[in-house]
Amino acid sequence: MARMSRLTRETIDTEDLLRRVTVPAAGAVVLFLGTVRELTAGRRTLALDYEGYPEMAERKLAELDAEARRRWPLCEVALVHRLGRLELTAASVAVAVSSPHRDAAFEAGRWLIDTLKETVPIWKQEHWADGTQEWVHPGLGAENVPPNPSEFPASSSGGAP
Amino acid sequence: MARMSRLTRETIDTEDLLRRVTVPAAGAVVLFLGTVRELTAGRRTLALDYEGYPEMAERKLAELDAEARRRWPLCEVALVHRLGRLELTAASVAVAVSSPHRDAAFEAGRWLIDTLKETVPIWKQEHWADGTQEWVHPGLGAENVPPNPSEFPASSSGGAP
Amino acid sequence: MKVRVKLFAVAKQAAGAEAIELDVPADAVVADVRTALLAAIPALAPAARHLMFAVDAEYAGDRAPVAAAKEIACIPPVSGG
Amino acid sequence: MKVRVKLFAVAKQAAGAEAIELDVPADAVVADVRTALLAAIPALAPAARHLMFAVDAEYAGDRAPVAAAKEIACIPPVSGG
Repeated sequence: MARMSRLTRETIDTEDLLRRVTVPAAGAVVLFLGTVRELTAGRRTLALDYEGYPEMAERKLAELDAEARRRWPLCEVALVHRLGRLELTAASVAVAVSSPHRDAAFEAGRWLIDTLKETVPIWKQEHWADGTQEWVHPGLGAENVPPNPSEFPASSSGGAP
Repeated sequence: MARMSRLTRETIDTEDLLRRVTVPAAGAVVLFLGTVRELTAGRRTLALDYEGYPEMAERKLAELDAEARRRWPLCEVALVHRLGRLELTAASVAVAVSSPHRDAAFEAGRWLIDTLKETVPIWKQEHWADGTQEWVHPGLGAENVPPNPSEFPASSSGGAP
Repeated sequence: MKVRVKLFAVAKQAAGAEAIELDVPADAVVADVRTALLAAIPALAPAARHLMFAVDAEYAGDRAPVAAAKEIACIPPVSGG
Repeated sequence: MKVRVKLFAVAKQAAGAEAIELDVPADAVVADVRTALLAAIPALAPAARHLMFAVDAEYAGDRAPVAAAKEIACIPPVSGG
């Protein structure tokens, strides 16, 4: 069977993920999808660009899979993160878990997406409707982020400092 | 749009449910599936038969949908329960919710399946691998359940009391 | 008066029918329907305190009147999901 | 010795490159790599205490040696999901 925790540049195939985790031992399946949302704190998103450190990200996904199986009595786990340009409503990440009972499936699913978001080396760049772009780095206030040349098209194209 | 909370006798179309709840305002989608599990307390299941009180069950599903939207900032909710004969790994119930953020999606998804299982008038009958059948009624110990004629094929066909 | 009570799952199985006609007083409430049902289907007695009822497709307490009901149903403990 | 550090997201943007070569002492640890990186890309200074590092695709603390590393990467706060 193909690895069930991986990166992809294609649309995430949720039917395939559900099929992989739905096994006779399972009575509960939880699928979480992170999707590209239009509004963040009142600002309008056109698209997101996801960049990853692939070797490390896939290793981290495999570690999360293994750790979740240690913590909960899971049947199957599948983690997929998409990279590249994503339009509104596209899924950037999918967490699918199955377990004999739903307590474990919900808890593991929640833990997996929370921990994935904290530890897996993937970054998103906002493409705002106002034409600016911005790398998202939680914990870095705007004052801590180096200016993004693309936010100042006039000055970068005009050569001003 | 078709009603998103309903009963069905067909295979639950999870792609359709995900498509319905994945909207631009959402950043998080949670799908829960209850699936037919092979083993329960060491006994082997061949299949389940789900029976419902359709008018009341669909009303209850609509009430759950409305109550979840009151309790959490949800974008969309879809609840589907299947009736009839289900083989191993088939989904008997699907709960799909979307929300701008994942806290609400996970909490609402969990509350919806918990409350659905407590309140919606649907019953399952176990078809055990040993050839017996048994209606499942939580809280009714075996001593409180009237004998099932199908569990005693010899006596019922033989006319004994 | 006569009332017709829909039956499901173990209640349907015990009665061998999808519904049952019961005689109840003209001012009957749900509790009277339960009493009449248990009298008609003694096999249900051990499950008696777990049986709920619905009047017009909504859960109804023991004191809910049934004379105006279009539909009455016996709801044993549910096991959907 | 020279080390090559992979850059991502805001670090890549600030450097204008996907990797950077840095001069560090022969017994350098991750902390030395951070110091050299900030010297080479002053625009990253405000983010300095938020930058993590990976050695051979695994998070590495400030005291981890880098001489034997096959790959070093600067990991700004992640935002996948």
